[in-house]
Amino acid sequence: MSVLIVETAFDPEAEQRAFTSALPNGQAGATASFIGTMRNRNEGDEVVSMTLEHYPGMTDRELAAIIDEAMQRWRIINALIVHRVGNIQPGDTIVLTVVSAEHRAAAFDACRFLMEALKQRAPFWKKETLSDGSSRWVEKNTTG
Amino acid sequence: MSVLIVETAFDPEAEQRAFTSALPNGQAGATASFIGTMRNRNEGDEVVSMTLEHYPGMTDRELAAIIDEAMQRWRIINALIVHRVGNIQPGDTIVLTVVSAEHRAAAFDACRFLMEALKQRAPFWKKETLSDGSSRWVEKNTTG
Amino acid sequence: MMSGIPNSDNRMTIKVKFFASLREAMPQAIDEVDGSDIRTIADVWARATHDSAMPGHVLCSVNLEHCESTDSVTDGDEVAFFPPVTGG
Amino acid sequence: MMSGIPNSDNRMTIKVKFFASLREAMPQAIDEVDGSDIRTIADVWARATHDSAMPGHVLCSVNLEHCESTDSVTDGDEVAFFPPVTGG
Repeated sequence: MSVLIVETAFDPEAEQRAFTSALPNGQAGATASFIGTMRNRNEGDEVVSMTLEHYPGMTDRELAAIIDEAMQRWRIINALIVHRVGNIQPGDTIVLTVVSAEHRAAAFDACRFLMEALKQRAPFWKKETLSDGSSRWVEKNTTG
Repeated sequence: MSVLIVETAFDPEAEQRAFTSALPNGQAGATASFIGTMRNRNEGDEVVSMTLEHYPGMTDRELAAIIDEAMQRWRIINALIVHRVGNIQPGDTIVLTVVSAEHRAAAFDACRFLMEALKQRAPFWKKETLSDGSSRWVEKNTTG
Repeated sequence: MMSGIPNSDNRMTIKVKFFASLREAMPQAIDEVDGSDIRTIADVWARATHDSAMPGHVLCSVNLEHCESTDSVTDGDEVAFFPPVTGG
Repeated sequence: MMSGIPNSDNRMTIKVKFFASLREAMPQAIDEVDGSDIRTIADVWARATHDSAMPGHVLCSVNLEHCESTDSVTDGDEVAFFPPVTGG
């Protein structure tokens, strides 16, 4: 399992390929992934950029605990979470979660669990800058 | 939406990137994907290769109908299905499904729907060759 | 199903395909069946297999769409028979 | 929580962090609080905010793990306060 917190733009497909390439060949039958991307609109307003603040130390620990929980709840081979922090532009990848398993149900369930748990528990906070120059903290994640 | 039936090995991350790169920038907040990979074991036996037969004409049509249904049931931006046919080796990608949406629930739900519907309805048949040289048709897909 | 113009003697020609284990189980390849007493998918099966019973697990399609064995056929239709699908 | 050895007068020093909108709302930066009457996370909040009430939506952690405001603290602990998380 791995957790990466990155401060610059990352290529989700490259990370995903690095992850699947490192799996033992022929064991995984199923890989489910999720890519969260910054949108240029939120709650009806045009968003021109965003700052993602986090709690260094706690973030890594919380994401690792979430993967641990997934590995206990489902029969999975490996899992990856990559999360961006810092200044972000629309279209940039915010988060990538990938889970490989022998069978698809575990991969799908665990991948979704990683995202829902991350959204509920991992200490990240988004501040949006709007097209009129104002900025605001995003108050709450939507339920998935 | 697109459907691809391919007769040679394909790179799922490259296809996924081509798909997401073609999306209107800043609109999609969520991309869920699934990669199905050939395993080297099935039902306790070592599998050395596989032939994937399909029904040309019907396959494309059925996969397009499955995507249509997903686009009606969920608020999604675009969807992709790539499926391999012909001779396959362990570790090769069999199937890729990708769905992009504004929000994650639709992307997750629709991506999983594509796979379950494909496994239930799309006219593909797997014949495995085992390590002792014998071959057998896979009789039934597992429920997801 | 495509609507065909029936011949004066109601003879129909139906294209037939078998896939996977069903194709391999056929004693010889068969591309079409014809006759004046073909009404349903099940009739096509019977004609193509010398009146053998259609096993319960066999699936069928007509003109590239899934169908039931009781569905009727029309001259020129393409009918396929296959085992449970195992893609993905 | 780490178990610290209490000072003879039960004084504790607690590292404090505020994040996101809570950090911005603080009139001045604060890194730690100390005193002999600190028992719980809520006491740390009160000490750091000049006895303001802790809003219901505020979340907290102690030593990098989520906790409740009623949880107790030990000398040397790191306590953080933050609004609902919005990652992903």
